[in-house]
Amino acid sequence: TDLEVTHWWTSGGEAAAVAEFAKAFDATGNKWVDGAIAGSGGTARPIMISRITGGDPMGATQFNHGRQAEELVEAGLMRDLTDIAEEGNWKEVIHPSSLLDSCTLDGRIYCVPVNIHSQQWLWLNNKVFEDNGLAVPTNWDEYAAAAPKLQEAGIVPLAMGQQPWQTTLAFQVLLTALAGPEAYTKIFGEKDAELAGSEEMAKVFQAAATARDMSKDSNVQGWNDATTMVITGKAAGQIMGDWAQGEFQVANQVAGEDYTCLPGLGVNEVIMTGGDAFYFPKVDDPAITEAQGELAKVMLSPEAQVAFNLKKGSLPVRGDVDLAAANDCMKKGLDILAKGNVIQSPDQLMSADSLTQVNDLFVEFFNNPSMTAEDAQSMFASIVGNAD
Amino acid sequence: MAAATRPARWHRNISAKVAAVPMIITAVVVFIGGTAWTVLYSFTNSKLLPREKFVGLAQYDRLWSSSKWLISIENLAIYGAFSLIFSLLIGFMLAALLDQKIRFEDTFRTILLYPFALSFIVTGLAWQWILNPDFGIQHVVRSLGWESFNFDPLYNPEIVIYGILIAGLWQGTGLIMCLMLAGLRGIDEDIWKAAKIDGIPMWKTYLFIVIPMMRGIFITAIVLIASGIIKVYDLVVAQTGGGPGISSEVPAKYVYDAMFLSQNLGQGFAASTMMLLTVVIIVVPWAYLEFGGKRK
Amino acid sequence: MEPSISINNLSLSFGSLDVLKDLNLDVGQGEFLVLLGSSGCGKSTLLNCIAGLLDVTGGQIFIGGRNVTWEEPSQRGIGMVFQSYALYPQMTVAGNLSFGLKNAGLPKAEIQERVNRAAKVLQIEPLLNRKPAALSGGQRQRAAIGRALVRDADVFLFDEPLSNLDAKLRADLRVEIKQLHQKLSNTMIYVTHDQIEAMTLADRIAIMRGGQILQLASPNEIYNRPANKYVAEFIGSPTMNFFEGELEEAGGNYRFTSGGKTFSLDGYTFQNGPPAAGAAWFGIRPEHMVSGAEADTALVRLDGQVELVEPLGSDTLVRFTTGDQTLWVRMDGQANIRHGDAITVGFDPARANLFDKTSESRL
Amino acid sequence: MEPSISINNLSLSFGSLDVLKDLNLDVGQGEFLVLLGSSGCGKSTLLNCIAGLLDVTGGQIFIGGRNVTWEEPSQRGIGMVFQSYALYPQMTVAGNLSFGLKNAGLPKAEIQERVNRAAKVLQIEPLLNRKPAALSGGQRQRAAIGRALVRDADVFLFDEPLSNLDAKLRADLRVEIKQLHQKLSNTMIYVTHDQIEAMTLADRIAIMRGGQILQLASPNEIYNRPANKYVAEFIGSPTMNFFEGELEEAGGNYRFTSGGKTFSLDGYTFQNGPPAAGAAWFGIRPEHMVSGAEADTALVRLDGQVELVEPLGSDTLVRFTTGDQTLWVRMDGQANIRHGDAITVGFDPARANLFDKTSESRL
Amino acid sequence: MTKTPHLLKGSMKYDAGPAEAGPDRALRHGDGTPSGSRMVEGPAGRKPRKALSRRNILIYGTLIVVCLYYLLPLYVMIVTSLKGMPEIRLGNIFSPPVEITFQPWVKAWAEACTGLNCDGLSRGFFNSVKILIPSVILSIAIASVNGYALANWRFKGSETFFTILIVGAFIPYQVMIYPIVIMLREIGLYGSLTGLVIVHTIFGMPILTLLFRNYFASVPQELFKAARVDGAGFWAIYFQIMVPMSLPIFVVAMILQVTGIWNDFLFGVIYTKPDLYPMTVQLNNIVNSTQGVKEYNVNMAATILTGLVPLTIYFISGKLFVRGIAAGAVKG
Ligand SMILES: Nc1ncnc2c1ncn2[C@@H]1O[C@H](COP(=O)(O)OP(=O)(O)OP(=O)(O)O)[C@@H](O)[C@H]1O
Ligand SMILES: Nc1ncnc2c1ncn2[C@@H]1O[C@H](COP(=O)(O)OP(=O)(O)OP(=O)(O)O)[C@@H](O)[C@H]1O
Ligand SMILES: [Mg+2]
Ligand SMILES: [Mg+2]
Repeated sequence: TDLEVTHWWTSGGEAAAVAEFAKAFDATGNKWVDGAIAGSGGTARPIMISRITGGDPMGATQFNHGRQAEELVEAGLMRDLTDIAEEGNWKEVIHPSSLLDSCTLDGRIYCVPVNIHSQQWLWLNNKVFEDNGLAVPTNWDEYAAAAPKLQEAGIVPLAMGQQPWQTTLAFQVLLTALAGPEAYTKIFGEKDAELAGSEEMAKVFQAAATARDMSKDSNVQGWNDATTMVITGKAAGQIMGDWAQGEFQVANQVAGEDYTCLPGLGVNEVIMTGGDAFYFPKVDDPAITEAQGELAKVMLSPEAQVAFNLKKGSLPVRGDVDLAAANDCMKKGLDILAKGNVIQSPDQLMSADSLTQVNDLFVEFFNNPSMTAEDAQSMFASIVGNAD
Repeated sequence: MAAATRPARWHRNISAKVAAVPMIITAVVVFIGGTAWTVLYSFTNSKLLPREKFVGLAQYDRLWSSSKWLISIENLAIYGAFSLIFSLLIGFMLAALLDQKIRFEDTFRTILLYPFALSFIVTGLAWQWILNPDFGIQHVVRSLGWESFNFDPLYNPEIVIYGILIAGLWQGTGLIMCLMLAGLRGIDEDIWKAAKIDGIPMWKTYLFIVIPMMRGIFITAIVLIASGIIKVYDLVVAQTGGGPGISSEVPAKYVYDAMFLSQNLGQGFAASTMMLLTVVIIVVPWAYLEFGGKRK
Repeated sequence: MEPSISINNLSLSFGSLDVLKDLNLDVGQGEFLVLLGSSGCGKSTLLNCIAGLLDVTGGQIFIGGRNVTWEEPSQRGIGMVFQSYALYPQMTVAGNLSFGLKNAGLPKAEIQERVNRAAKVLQIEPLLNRKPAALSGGQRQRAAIGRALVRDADVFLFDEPLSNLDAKLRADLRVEIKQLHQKLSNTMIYVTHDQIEAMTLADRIAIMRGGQILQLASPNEIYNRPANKYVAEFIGSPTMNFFEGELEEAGGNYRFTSGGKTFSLDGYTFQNGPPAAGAAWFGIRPEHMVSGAEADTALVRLDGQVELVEPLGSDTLVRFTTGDQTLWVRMDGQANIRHGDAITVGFDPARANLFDKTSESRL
Repeated sequence: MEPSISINNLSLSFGSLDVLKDLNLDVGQGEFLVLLGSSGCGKSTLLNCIAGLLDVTGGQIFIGGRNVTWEEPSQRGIGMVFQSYALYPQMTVAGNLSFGLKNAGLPKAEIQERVNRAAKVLQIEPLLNRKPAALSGGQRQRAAIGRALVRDADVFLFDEPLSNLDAKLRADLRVEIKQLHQKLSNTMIYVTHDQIEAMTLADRIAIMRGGQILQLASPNEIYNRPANKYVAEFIGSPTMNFFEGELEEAGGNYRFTSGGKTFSLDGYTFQNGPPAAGAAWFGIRPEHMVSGAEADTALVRLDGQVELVEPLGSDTLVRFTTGDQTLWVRMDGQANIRHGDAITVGFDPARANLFDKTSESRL
Repeated sequence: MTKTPHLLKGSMKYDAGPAEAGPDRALRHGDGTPSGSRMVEGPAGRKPRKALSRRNILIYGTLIVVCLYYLLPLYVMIVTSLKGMPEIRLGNIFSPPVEITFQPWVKAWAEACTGLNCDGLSRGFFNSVKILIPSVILSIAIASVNGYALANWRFKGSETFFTILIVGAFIPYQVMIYPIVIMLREIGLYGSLTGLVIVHTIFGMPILTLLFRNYFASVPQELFKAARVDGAGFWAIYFQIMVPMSLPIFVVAMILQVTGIWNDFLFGVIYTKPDLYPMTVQLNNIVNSTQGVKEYNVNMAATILTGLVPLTIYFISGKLFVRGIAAGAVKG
């Protein structure tokens, strides 16, 4: 059966990864009809929602798992996958299990998580430090301490793109790394406003202020432009997700030699279990329903998981697969995952609406030097207090 | 003898009425219907999907306490005022230049118009580069020896909106120019002659005779520009994404972000209701004067 | 007299269409020149060239002794009324009148006064605050005249300014224009189709045809001694009657024979001395023919039958046939004459006009 | 005769401006009606109403017995020539002429033939392939006439169709229109400012003023027996001479006294039987005054001094003063008279027109 | 000669013209002109149009400067699209490519991947054409007829509807997405080409109607009257009188619609199915990937390629920018 699958994986690596799913699915005798639309949130989502509400749904669609799809599920537009999940024993295979939680509503399972993306990385250009007579830092504090010297040398200590999500990402990384995973979970998950406003958190905000200072000469928009600054030595480092590694590879840089990656800023080595998931809209056609089930199974099959994640550069959602081909930094990630140092992504914990408010706050904070760390903290605390 | 009174006349002008059916349907069903729907749902706390969970004015409270929204409005006002003035000014001046029976008119016109054909998703990037202080114009000028030259509109929160304006005008004036050119081409040659005899300088002829004669075209242009301003979105997204910080946010982006990024439809609807309200307050009295019954 | 406007070998073409061909014309200082000519002969084009609104193809134009061939219209010191009015549609009539003056930086009071004066002359005072779209054809035309009048220029160019007005108003304006001309003594070039206007207003009339001037002379001369058959035919309504025939000479006395009739030409003064005999046209104006009792004493008499009667009130125009010839005669307004009547008309050959058959120029 | 066009209590306003006021008019089948009136009196507006181009404010319009008040212009069976030409600028002249016929679905050959015929009549054959912008004013007007002519409608409406043409062409076209009318015998309503046109073409003339019809009568009647002073003044060029004075009665004989002079009115036929004595206007046309030898035998004689001489070629217009009165007289074209001459003119009071002083209507 | 006093000194300044007044007048009266020709010295014949007159310098100078501003981004885009990625990453955006490569263009047109389909922009090209043609024709047809009805055939209420329409021009598109999804779903056109064409027509209607209405209103009323007398009805007048006289405004409308519809992405993708997706979906996918390496050269090439169709139309339609309501066709 032809099954239309929409997603926003359009770049080279992503597309290659999707191709693995498609291959595996086609092997079951069905046909994967690709409906790729680039540009996640803003662009693709209204299209997908319109298709679903317009009464002309696709067979399956990518969605950030988390709370985004809740309403679609509540509106009864999404197919309940519980029986398939039980049959495939997903509760056991999926690791960390929290991934499945975010697909669950009222005890029923509605989506298939397919990968884990880690964001908590600091990327450093070794040569820049050496040239300036500095040791390559091993954690955030050393890095921050080296900043003034770098600035004197005309080097931007921290490269940061201007897009809002990049600043938010930086803050979240600082929060998890410096305040620790528990604090993170409390604040985002339990909406603990008191903690958010506490002394303990103040140091995170101070660090954010430092980061703001370190990045004040960074005049680029895209994250990859920022990465290019690091590669070319215009900047010393960047806080970015694991996808930044691709840029280093394209520039023929070697991990450990030319650049260093520090998960969790070298302080708390944790990984956020954010990632992607697939949902299956309800349709009348039994043949399609059948094919949807097939696809759900295929996506979680160990073979497909390995093939997919190797291409995608992300981590598999199954703990029981072997990723021998992974590179250095990726292996570091796998280790952390194996140790169980995982946290849930904010998507899973907080509504998109509240996250946007947090987003806005940090965008403003990083761009407005006159906004003090204290101000930011108190605003943050009030957002957390009102969040849902 | 037939009645002396005016007969029932619904069937007079029947073709015109038939021809106006699409307009009537669009106006009533789509625009009025859609607007009513939007206003209605702005009183709900709809998130991803429109739902009838009414929360009164809560969305509006939040809207007006959001600094992002306030900045958006301010930016829109600045951008709108400048964009309107400069689009009309530049558009008209270019059209007037092209109307001087010049050679290569087609080439010039196409050059001035081409930006309109290119989607802003990427041209925004080109502008972003050109205005980037590290490798754009500032860089070039500085490397020519003028070290203190400063030109970084997109990276300075104070003036970022003007940086966006530079690209906005680049993209939009060509069309206005074409519109004006079409208007100029509709003006009787003898009027020019009369003005020449009257010894009226060129600029005055344009200002006091030709422009007033082109009233209709100007109104069209103003509506075109103004509606474009209200909807300005991709220009900002492509160049600054609303940054630095939120210093270049605009209302349409606020609406879009609220609806599709934050997934708070209610908030998006409230913001667009406010935008519409402003438009209605400005447009309706004007439209009444302009199109209202007074003229035959 | 020093010419105020002098045009040398002017030519103008629209693409391959030569509209003006090597035209020469001198207009004296303060002269009132009327351009007459059939539709499409280039009158408006000539005015446009003088005004500088068309770039000439060849030749020169002098105004006030200055070569203005390449000058801007506004520097030529002219005022112009357009055949198509060309009023500024969005300004009121008052605005149309005052715009040029404001632009010249005249004081407000002066402008006001000039506009009022012109409005009064043209009887458009109540219309001063209307826009052109709300005016009737004639009202628009008057506004257009007003716009030129207020300028008090050295040279006025009028392109059929009165053609849409009623006879009474036209007569009034005609007199006004004449008086204006006498008062201001500026040069005026005036295109019209109305022969009464031409005859009464003009110091000299230029008859144009196909982009050239056929005759340039005083109204009286043009009427009584047209330089060629075209001019003779063009001027006068109804048009001149023509006989085709032979000019014969017998001992210094000339006769004209046509269709079996022979007229003695004893009283006729030849243009350039006695001509050679040969084929010729003999023309006589309808108003120079007499009928009834007067005809009996006329030198030449023709019997005919009435074909058409056009009572004009003041006169009656009668068309009648004699032999194979159809002639017009103008009679008294009270003439009691009917279709089919037999009449006798007579005329004095001294009042006739003779034209050479081939060159068509006056003998 | 069954009226072809019948207009009942027609009124029309532009906003607060009442242009036509309760106007009534019947035009007979095949009649040629000329509308005359000063500029802005509502002639074009009336034509537009008849054509259905303006929605009337009140009243009814019948064409061919059918109430067409609310019908479409094209269904009224009319052809119209506009004062402003209104040629379709993007079509050639041929296109302009054939547009209406194509709309009516006529066969190609027929269209071709009609267009050619009209073009021939109007002498625009060489222009058929030009666009209006490349035509002179008069050429445009002819094209506009052509467009109406080809339609062969029941009713033709002409709004000053000949106003921009030269006298010769105008005379030709006038005759053509007259012949056309005779041949087709369709009803025509014709607006003009030219009295010669009005007098020669019209079966009846309607004199309009301020949106109303003052007199509707044959040209002869209008000229010789104007219904009121306005009409009398409006018709005739130069305009009628008026004396202000007293009408006196003495035993059935009437006399008119003005400025010390007294004229006997013995030959005068009163409009509605003998009127009461009182203040009145006495009018006499310039062409009804005689001078020279004839004046000696006239019933009334006036001595005066010449003030202005306008030689028209065919006639000479002379303005002279007698007492405090200024009068026009029309004399022969050859009259040898000069400014300042003393002259004696005479007239027959039977040819005069008397109007009541207050109502201004004919006595 | 005695000069009449100038009452209008200001407006009729007699600048002493370029060296003609004195000498030529002497010549004139010296009757020195040979063989009857009255030509004398001084300007004669066609006014020479100096290539470098002040006016020309001003006009062309301004235009050229303005064009440079307009062309700068295009230059950057073209130059970038001809460079390889390493050169872009390191080089100056203004410098011409060291090694010209057409690979990005090839890739953009035929190789760039959209998900699994690696056939670049060429994939959606015909869909775009399929969407463009009916949408442009329908929207312009409806709006122009509408504008014509509003300008020349007003009826009661027409202006009210029009006002609503104008207000509608200001509604942000995003707000209308869901209501229109619902409407299309209800009339069963959701996901079809027809539905998309209707959506384009609806959103084009306010501006286009205004455009046409105001232009038609400037056509002299008497022309319209003449045509009615000529028996032309609503449609005949529209097609044979109004349309030919309004070519420039049709060109503007076409520019507006071709560009808008060709570059539209949101509607094309929201209101249709994947097999109808326009080329811009591909463009968006090439350009808008959130992660992974951005291939600027391919992006630039793709954008220019996408713009070629509207550009071609601009250029071709230039010939239609003739004078509209021809001068003097109407007196008064
Ligand atoms: N659209 C209009 N709006 C207001 N007033 C108008 C309009 N059209 C004409 N008028 C006025 O109506 C009156 C009659 O106009 P109309 O055109 O019928 O005159 P007319 O008799 O044809 O004059 P003319 O001989 O000068 O053409 C005039 O006073 C004119 O100013
Ligand atoms: N723009 C033009 N292009 C081509 N031919 C033209 C143009 N304007 C005028 N003509 C032609 O030039 C000739 C002279 O035109 P012009 O307007 O001078 O005539 P005119 O003597 O004023 O006639 P009228 O008395 O009818 O106004 C005409 O044959 C006309 O068709
Ligand atoms: Mg002319
Ligand atoms: Mg009129």
